[in-house]
Amino acid sequence: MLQQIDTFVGPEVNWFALSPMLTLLGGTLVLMLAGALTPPWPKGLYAFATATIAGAAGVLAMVQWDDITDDGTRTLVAGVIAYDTLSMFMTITICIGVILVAMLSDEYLRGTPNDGPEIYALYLVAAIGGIVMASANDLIVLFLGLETLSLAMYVLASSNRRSGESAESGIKYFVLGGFSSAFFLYGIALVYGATGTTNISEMVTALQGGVDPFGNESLALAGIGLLIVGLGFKVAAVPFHVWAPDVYQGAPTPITAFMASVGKAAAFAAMLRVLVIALPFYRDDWRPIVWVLALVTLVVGSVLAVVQNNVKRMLAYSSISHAGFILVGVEAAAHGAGEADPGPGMASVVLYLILYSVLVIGSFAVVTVVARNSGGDSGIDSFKGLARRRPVLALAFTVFLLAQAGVPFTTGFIAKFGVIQAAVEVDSYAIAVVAMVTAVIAAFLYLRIMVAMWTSDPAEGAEPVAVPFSTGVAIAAAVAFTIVVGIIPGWLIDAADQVTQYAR
Amino acid sequence: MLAAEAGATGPIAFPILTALILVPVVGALLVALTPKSRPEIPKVIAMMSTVGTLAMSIWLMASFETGESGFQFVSKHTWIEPWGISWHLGVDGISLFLVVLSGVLFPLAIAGIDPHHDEKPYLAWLLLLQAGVMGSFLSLDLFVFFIFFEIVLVPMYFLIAGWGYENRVYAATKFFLFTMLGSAFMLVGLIATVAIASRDLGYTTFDLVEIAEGAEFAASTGRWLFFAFAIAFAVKVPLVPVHTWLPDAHTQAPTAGSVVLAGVMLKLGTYGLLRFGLYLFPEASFWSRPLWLTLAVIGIIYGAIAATMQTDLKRLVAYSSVAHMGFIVLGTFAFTTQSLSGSVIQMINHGVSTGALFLFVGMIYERRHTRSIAELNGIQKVAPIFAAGFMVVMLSSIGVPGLNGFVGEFLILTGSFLTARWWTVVATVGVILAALYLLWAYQRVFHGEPDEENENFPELKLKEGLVLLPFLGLIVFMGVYPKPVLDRIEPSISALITRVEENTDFVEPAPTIQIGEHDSTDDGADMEGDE
Amino acid sequence: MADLVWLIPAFPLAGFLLLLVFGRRLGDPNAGYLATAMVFGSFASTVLIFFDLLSKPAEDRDTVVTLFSWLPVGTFQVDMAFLADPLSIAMCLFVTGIGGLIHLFAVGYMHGDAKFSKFFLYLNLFVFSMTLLVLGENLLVTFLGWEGVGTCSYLLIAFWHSRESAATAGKKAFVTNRVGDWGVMLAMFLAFSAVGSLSYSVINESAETGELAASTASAIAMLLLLGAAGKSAQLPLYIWLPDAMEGPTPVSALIHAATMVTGGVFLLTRINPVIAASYDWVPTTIAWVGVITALFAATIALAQNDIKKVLAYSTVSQIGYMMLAVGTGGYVAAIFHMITHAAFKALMFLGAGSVIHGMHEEQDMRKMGALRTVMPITAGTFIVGWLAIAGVPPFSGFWSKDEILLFALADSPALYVVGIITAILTAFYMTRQVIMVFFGEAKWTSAANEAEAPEPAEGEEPIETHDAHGEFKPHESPPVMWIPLVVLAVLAAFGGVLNLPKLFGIPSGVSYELEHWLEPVIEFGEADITGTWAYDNKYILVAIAVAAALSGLALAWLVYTKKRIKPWEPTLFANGWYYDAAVSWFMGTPGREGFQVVTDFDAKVVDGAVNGVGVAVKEAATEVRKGQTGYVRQYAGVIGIGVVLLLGWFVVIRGIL
Amino acid sequence: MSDATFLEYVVFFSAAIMILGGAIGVITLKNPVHAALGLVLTLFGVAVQFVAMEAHFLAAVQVIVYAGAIVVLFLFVIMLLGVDESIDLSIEPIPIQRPLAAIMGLGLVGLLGAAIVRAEDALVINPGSGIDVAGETGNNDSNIQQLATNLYGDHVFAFQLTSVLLIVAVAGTVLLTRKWPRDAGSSESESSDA
Amino acid sequence: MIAAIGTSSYLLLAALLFAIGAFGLLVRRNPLIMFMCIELMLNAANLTFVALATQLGDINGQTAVFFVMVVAAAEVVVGLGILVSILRRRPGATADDLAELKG
Repeated sequence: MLQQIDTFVGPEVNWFALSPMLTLLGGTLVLMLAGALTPPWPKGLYAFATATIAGAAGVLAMVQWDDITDDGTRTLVAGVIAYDTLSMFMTITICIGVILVAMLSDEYLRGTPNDGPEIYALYLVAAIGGIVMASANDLIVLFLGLETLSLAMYVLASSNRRSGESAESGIKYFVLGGFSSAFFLYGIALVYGATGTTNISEMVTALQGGVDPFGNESLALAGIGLLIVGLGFKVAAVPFHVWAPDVYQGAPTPITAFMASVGKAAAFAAMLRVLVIALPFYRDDWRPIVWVLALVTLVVGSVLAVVQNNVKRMLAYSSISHAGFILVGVEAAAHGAGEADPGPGMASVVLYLILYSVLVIGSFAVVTVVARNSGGDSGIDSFKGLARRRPVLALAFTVFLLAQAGVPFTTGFIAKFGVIQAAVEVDSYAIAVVAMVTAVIAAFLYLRIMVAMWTSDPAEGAEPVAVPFSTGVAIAAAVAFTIVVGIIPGWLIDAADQVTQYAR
Repeated sequence: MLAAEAGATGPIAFPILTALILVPVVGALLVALTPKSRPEIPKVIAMMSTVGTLAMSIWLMASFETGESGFQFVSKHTWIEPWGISWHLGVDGISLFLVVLSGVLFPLAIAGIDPHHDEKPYLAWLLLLQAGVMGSFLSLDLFVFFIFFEIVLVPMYFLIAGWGYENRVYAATKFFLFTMLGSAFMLVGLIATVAIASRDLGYTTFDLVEIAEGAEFAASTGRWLFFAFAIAFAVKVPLVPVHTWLPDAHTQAPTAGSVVLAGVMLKLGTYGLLRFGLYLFPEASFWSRPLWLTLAVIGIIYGAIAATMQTDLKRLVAYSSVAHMGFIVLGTFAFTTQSLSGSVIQMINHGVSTGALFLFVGMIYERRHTRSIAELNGIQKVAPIFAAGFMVVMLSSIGVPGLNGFVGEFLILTGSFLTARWWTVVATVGVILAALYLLWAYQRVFHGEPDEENENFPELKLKEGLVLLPFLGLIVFMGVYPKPVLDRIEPSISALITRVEENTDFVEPAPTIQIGEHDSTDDGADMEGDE
Repeated sequence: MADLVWLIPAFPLAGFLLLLVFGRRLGDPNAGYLATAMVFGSFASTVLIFFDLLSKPAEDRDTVVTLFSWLPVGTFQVDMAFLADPLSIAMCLFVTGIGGLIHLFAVGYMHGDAKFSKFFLYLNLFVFSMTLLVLGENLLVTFLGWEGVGTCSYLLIAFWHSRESAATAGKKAFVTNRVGDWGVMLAMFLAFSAVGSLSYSVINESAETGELAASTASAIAMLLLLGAAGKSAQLPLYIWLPDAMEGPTPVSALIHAATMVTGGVFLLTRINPVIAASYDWVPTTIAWVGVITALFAATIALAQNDIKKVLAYSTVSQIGYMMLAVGTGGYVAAIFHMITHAAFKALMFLGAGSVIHGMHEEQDMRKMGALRTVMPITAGTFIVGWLAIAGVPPFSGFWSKDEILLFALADSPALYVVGIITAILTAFYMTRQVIMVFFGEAKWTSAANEAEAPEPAEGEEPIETHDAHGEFKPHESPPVMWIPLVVLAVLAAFGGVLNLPKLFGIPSGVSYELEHWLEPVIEFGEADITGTWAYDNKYILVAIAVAAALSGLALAWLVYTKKRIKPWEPTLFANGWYYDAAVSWFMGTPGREGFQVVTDFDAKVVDGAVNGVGVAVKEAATEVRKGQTGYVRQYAGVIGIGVVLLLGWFVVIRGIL
Repeated sequence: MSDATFLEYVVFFSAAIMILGGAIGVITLKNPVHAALGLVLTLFGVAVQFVAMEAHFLAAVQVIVYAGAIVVLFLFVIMLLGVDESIDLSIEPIPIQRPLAAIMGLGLVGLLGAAIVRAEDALVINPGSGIDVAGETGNNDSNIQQLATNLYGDHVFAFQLTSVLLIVAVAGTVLLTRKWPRDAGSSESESSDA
Repeated sequence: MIAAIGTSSYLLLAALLFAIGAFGLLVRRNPLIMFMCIELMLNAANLTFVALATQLGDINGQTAVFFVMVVAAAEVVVGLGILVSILRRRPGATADDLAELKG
């Protein structure tokens, strides 16, 4: 396999297929250079540019979606990138996330020294990392994508230098993130040792029939364990969730929204890649673990959320319990992993991801506005009487909360329904029931916030909340999406159902 | 078989059932969009929309095919194609009058009760609530039913929490979580039903009729699924011991909320038991009937006893609902034409009587700002007409023949006596207790000499009287001439029983001796006036 | 003609509706006259139908008139239908007739009452319901009337509802009756489950043809007996009737003496074939319930001082006689006594009303006396009633009571003995009453002072009703009140002719009229006592009966007029054997506590569990969140433990296997 | 031949001692500077092992990047911030932390060890295999060439991705070290480009 | 005849190093040293990679190590950046001092 340098030819690169990532990369560079060379742009332009770039990438992804549905899936650049519906679906999800987050960051950053292109550049580059995670067909590439995303997140989390909380969240996120990615890396190493490759396609062929080349699986098993640790950390699955509440609370709110949407989406996509796509032959080994993780995540997330008094922290815990729901979907996907008919598991997961991302960004957008109005305090008291001060905003938040609680006619219900359906289809009733019950517990939390908004009077001296334009647009868009898709979800479900034709 | 008839009826030109759901929604949106500057408009819109709904439901009843057991006015459109979910609506004798009842109660509740503050959202929520209940009664698709069954929680939650009394937040939250917990199991069961049915059918569908006709559930499976559904309905009914959300919700809810809650929403439970218990899982329902009968009887006695000792008038009425709903469940699981028809008609009657009772209690609260029985006395002396109205409603609730309450109770008990003799014997004791707690409360509130707080108790106002008139009219009419209602209910009921008989070894008992046949002929139309 | 039977209830119903709408406008006294007119209208139509039936041959003297189908569900078909047959028409005759008279009386009695029109509203509603009860073609229509009269009695007892005692009495009456209704309803369920219908024709026919199993028949009969005990104030459910005297006196006369309370007896007569078809112990039970009640109530009546209470207990006692008759198969005797009793008891109640009226709402007999001087008509008529109830020939009571005792003896001597004792007591306490009220020296002059300062309990009563002279003096009532008295007195005196026995050469043409009339209805159930020793020796019985009556009279005369013997009025009797007290205590103390326990259970245990879950979750959460210390190193530790657990699973559990 | 194996042993164990000793030093030495030096020791040990496994290029990079850049960076920061005051390791403020750490450490060793030992029979090194391509081609740069080919061949995408990673580093440090109220120098960013 | 050094020896060595690194992260309070511990863990991973690469005769493992080094570099840069930005404000802060966010 060794050839002379002069005769060396690199792998052919399908630039079109990589265009979403390239667009984002280009955007990043433009913003970086702009930051370095040009005088500050008029207000809002950075955000607008970011949104445009992300939008362009998303559109390209949609174009490629058709391309894929027409001439099938394939792998790119020496088989390290999967060019399939799953990656495109996640690309679109991530791009939507970036657009919305960019819109609500604009006002938030206004007036701070951070009101430059760097934050947006980091959004875009993090998005690249996420997309790479979602479409990686090689564990090393996946690891690099994960690091790209994580590093960007570390920085973003600690980007608000005026607040000690932001810094603290940054350092915590960094230390624990590094810790967990070390496990992840070691896991890759062990799996590599067991299968002789880091490439998912080769791995699967190597593991055909569940026997690894050395007739001894213990390395592979240990590796899988460590991989799950790394992934579990990224998706904030109990007991690897410990960082999430603190980081979510401490980080600047738009960043939190970014983590909860793009970060989670990418992480779960990676989880699907690694577990469902790469290791179907070990599914009987890792499925029970996912089951347990889902269980404890659901319970701990929802129960702990009940007793919080800071809305950001509440939403952090609730996002943990949502992660539990998605894990239920992963568990369902595990049953059919590698089969000709993999079942609705994966579809339900990606569906949940896109719906939840919009939801959570909307929620945090409201929190941004309200907290900003009350001097950065996102305690539940600052939401008291919001309905009196800004009825429409309160209504929007109510929609998001109800959706998170899984009330019909919202995307939240569709998402939960899909996951539960997937779980029931494969007869894992127990976890489905637990999920629904914990959803009820979590509902109490959303009710608490609603009560604060609707039935209690505003604290004296609370002036009407000012809703910045771009943020308002973002919220409106999120509400519209939540309700419209909640009522006519068919098309999206159809799309999600196609991700099971993944490339590897 | 039902499906065939549904097909025979076929979708009609004007999708009236969809309209029944959409009109309130549109109304709610319009109400929400009215400018603050015009505070009088919302109520007008609300009235227009509810009255329109009422008119449609009346028309529905009028053009309903009597003697037809299948679903009518069926409209079916694909909704969420990948999941096999379709917008499938239809009415039969069981749901028809519940729809009409929902149509009747809301305009009265809106016209009769003034929310005191924030009228706009209040009306919007009420209208959404109406859409929700309509949807639940009309839907023939498991998914559609579930979403409506679930969505009604939201408006009701906000009505209680926003316009309720001192403990409203606690009550609203309790109500929301309790019911949601119930439907959590139901959702899983529902999806499981579809999943298992799809293995028989070969395709995934949430269509109630197709599943009921096409799918065969193994006994054990069916029972599990049935219980998953039944938990949700038991909470909604509510059956002892999962009833404790009801007194709080009823007591704390604003009057309109209580009226709707008692009048319509509790029926979602009993209706669900009929539609998704007996119809969907006949075997399981029949197999588990001792449990339900026992719970029902416990509910009747227990609710009555608890009602007797309440010190809060509204709470008393709430507990009386527990008892009355117990009768309905008893009739449902006795599986005889009489008992089931009785249950259905009792749903209507309970809605009317208890709704009216809550209206009265609300008016008392408006006047005296207390619901405590101890603080009320001698009202009959100062407000005789008010008292008389209350008396009539109370007698109907006690179940005095000639008023509507009796019809349902008597049919239920008569029918249940055939198949559930000893349960019925105990249940009949509830009739005594009903008289006990209601008369005792009436005596304490209305009899005696009024003290100085009560001696200026205002007499019934004309507006209030006009709101109550329909209730009283229904109470008398349904008590004296329930035939038109029964005639429409019965075919669907017999079809239901036939279905149970087909799927179990149950055979509806016939009287041991048959002597002489009956001629209910020569209806002297002129003579009806004399009744 | 007979198919106009619906007119009978139609009149009072019309009256009810008219008064409902125009009552207040008509006011006092026109509303009263309207109501009275309506009742007499219905009486007139009854008479017409009566003669129509009379004109027909005995066997087809029954007409069913179906108005409309009431509760048609599958095999369960109940029509709103009336049955015009000898029994129902006979009942209707005296219900409407005597009812009308009482209405008339009430016009005067209620004069000046604030709620005059409402009173007649209720009265008309009552008559309507009563006619339904009587005319019902099936158990359910009867039950409709049955509950209707119950409700009206509730409304009328509590008519002066601002008086606490009245309100309580009303509630008590309703609830106690409900206990009986429980029996009636179960009887209906049983009947339906047995014969698939509630119509008397079907039920009775099945009983006559023997298709109705004796066990079922007995069950139905006993359950109906429970209902009858409630409605007709028999043991153990009589307790409501004495309290019912809280109502206006015309109500006591109409409902709680003449008509409603006889409903139970009527019902049992109506289904006499079922009783006949049931086991022997069933009628025996009925008889004993009746006779014991009769004796029991008579003893209590001995010691009452309230003029109305005495009459109330005597009513209970007399109805006991009727039950005795029913139990011994003397249905004719029962109806006969029902009619005569209706006459003389209504008479006496109205007389009492007149007295109370004249005494300005004074009911305590100890404050009366020598009233014959001031209210002669009342006194005269009352005395007729007294002789009738005491069973002095030739007054009506004598004949009917004698008939009953005859059947009693034919059935068992024990019953007869108790019956005779009761007869003596009856004569005794009635005489006592007459003496206390109308003879002896006038104690009311002293009672004047009380009347000047009326008790607050009667505060809302108009003290001066129609004449406004200052100083207190009992006075005779106006004609509108005494005319009915006279008419009733006539009936009470000569009612006996309805059913004269073949005795003392009474021409057989006029004897046993009522029995012949009722023949078609009760022939199956009626016991055939011809040939029994009692039947052959009627004379002896007559003699005994007369002796009993006279001895009772004499004894009372000695005690209360001549004062030869100290009055013997033990508190045990005065307090009604403490039966009522015991029941009330039980309801009030252990019963109520039991209810309270259940309610607390609901609040504490059931609801407590629900809230407990919530609390538990919060507690757990607060505990767990302590683990979230904020120390990044500890977080790392948690993750590390997670890693170890995962590796443990994969390497050890999965790997080693 | 046996000398060769003996030499292997010497190399392996001495390097192992360096690695572990350094590591122990990192986690025990109070003074961060000393800890950093311990880290250097470990890194060198690893480099030695790389050489022993004929990953020459990696060994070089290990020394240059790690020992050269990264550790220097650490020391630089230590100097910059003057966090050289030492923390007393004998006291542990968080109660169960040490036991926790012990459980985890031993657990890791035990379980990973178990996994490796169970895989051992499949993992006996067989001289001649491995990547000693020098023997095959006589080209001494073979390892580098091989690596390069692989890097720019199969892994070219990953290679490009590392540039994105570095962009993150740049952007991040720019952001983190921008002057807020009063803030000097974005020294880290420069060094990261190194 | 002594068996040559098996790959497993290298792996065990790496595992040990990895464990030490992890242990260190838990016991050290100085954030800088915690970073160093992470570096130790990454090196353990590298060692494993190379060992296995040699074992498998597959160059990919070594390439992976190359990437890991880049990642490590970037990580340290960012991490130190964050750390500097904190310690500027709070000199001498230990990991335990940064615990405002909890619960």
